[in-house]
Amino acid sequence: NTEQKSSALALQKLTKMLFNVQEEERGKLARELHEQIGQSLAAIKLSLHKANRDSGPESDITSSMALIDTLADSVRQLSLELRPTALDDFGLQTALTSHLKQLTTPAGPECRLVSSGELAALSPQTTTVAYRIAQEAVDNALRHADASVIEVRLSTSDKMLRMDVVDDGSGFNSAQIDEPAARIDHMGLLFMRERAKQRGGKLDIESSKDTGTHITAELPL
Amino acid sequence: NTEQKSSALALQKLTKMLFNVQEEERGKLARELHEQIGQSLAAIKLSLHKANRDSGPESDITSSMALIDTLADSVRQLSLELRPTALDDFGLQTALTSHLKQLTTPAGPECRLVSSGELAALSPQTTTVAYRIAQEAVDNALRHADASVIEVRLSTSDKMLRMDVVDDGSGFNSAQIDEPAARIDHMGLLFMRERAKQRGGKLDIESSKDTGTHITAELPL
Amino acid sequence: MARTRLALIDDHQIVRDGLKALLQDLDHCEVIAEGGSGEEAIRLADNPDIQVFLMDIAMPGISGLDAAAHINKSRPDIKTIILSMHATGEYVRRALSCGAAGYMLKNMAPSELERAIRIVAAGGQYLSPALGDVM
Ligand SMILES: Nc1ncnc2c1ncn2[C@@H]1O[C@H](COP(=O)(O)OP(=O)(O)OP(=O)(O)O)[C@@H](O)[C@H]1O
Ligand SMILES: Nc1ncnc2c1ncn2[C@@H]1O[C@H](COP(=O)(O)OP(=O)(O)OP(=O)(O)O)[C@@H](O)[C@H]1O
Ligand SMILES: [K+]
Ligand SMILES: [Mg+2]
Ligand SMILES: [Mg+2]
Ligand SMILES: [Mg+2]
Repeated sequence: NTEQKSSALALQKLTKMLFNVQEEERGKLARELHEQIGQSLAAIKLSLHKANRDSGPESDITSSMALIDTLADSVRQLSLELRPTALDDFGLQTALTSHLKQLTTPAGPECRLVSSGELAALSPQTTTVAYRIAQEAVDNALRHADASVIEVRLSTSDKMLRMDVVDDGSGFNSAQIDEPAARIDHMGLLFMRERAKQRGGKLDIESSKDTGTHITAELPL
Repeated sequence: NTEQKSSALALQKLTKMLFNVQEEERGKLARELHEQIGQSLAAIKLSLHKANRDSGPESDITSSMALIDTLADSVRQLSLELRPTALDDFGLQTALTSHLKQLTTPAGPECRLVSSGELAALSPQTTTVAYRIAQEAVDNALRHADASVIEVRLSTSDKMLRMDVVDDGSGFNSAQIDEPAARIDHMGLLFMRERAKQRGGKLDIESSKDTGTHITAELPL
Repeated sequence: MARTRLALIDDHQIVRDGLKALLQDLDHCEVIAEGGSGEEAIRLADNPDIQVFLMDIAMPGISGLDAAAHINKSRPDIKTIILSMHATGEYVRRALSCGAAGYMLKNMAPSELERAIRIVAAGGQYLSPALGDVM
């Protein structure tokens, strides 16, 4: 039947997008490692050569150390963007709290996390899926909504994690999401929904000009 | 109909695998950056501190430089594994040649590339897809075939790139490939075929105990 | 004055070597043992001569934090300084709740290392000034 056919087609598109995203990500990272980090190391080495030749004036060594600090910062940032180690070490709440803190700037909207009571323990799968959904939803709100507040809310019941990502921004027509035709450069919402589905959960999107956007994910613990 | 249903199911599984692979890859890299590279930088800094304190004896600076060289090597290796820049800068043949050269060890099988005549220009998409297919096929031959030679053959006709990956190893029952049930930890062949399909090409696998494995990919230029 | 006797735990040999080289120059302390895992740290804690552990967090197997908690119970007299790549409050809090007496970043200056060892050996607590804004 046509519904199955079109869902197979949508999935076909999705896997294609996933391959492309993966390839792009790998390429970007490979360049960054090779060029950014590689170049920095070369620069550090040069300044040490100089220190060595001039039988080690302190200033050259000191400037090499400053270069190393800068490089270490960008390596840390790169690592964080890929996958925060806090996610494995301390779980969803901690990882989201630091992520939101990092995104809050004086000029931009306030990004905050609100947890209702003590959360039940989450599986590693749900931890990852929830983090990725929140990350994309908040990224969207920051980029598209012109909001003044972006709030992520977490609560758990007996068997489910519920996560809401709410902004008070400009909203959008969420009916478009299910039209894969127009979605070559807009994969965030699609991936979000697919991740929730594959974890055996679901994702709802409500959006309007007056109230902003409200995304609700429900995932088994 | 059932065929569509099962193909939708297989695709569903595939996207799940892709999400998992992506997440694992990100996690591994994030840790590697944070731990390996971060630690090395910390160590370099320590040794420079020492050089500075002792008003820079040459040996400390020299050993810092040696540490930087080692680190630069592992950054380069990491970048290469993600996506060889040669692929964008010099194309499929060059990237495959270095890849195969790197894989050839005195103890292992010989890995080599054979091109029939001048190759037509390849699109970036086909370059990537062909590289990934060859990479996986050669990896399989190295890991599973116990072969003495692994050969990648390239040729182009009017509109197509043809790539063969041939080994003289132990072969396997390639009929199993289409059974997604048993394929949780074995995704290579599945991804290979999916990549070819999504590029509008196709992939054939022939394998037997007597002749080893022969994989043929045909992709539009 | 008697020297403070240290054990150095980090899964990266190069970090250990770097630290050892620095510590060699300090008069008030000496490294008398080293190891590359939380398990080794716990085993080393049987050594009655050890007074202070310099302990990495991320190691294969038992983490430095768990090892610190373990040692804090079995040998409350031993002081542990956590050496970390993480300048985030959560890690610091966790370290303190595991009974660590000190927390410092791996890119610290040697003078900091010197102070930290002095302070915890005298029974005090040391948190790297670089952490000021995360706590
Ligand atoms: N919180 C939001 N507020 C306002 N508009 C939004 C919000 N979230 C999504 N949108 C709209 O929906 C579109 C689709 O979002 P989606 O995340 O799928 O793609 P994208 O953000 O444009 O690109 P990508 O996520 O692939 O980088 C956006 O381009 C934007 O117009
Ligand atoms: N060239 C080959 N020679 C012998 N056996 C092979 C060869 N290629 C594949 N196989 C067999 O087919 C199986 C499936 O291969 P596939 O690449 O899909 O998975 P894998 O290599 O086991 O795992 P993965 O690729 O996900 O790391 C292998 O486990 C192996 O038994
Ligand atoms: K000493
Ligand atoms: Mg988006
Ligand atoms: Mg394989
Ligand atoms: Mg470590």
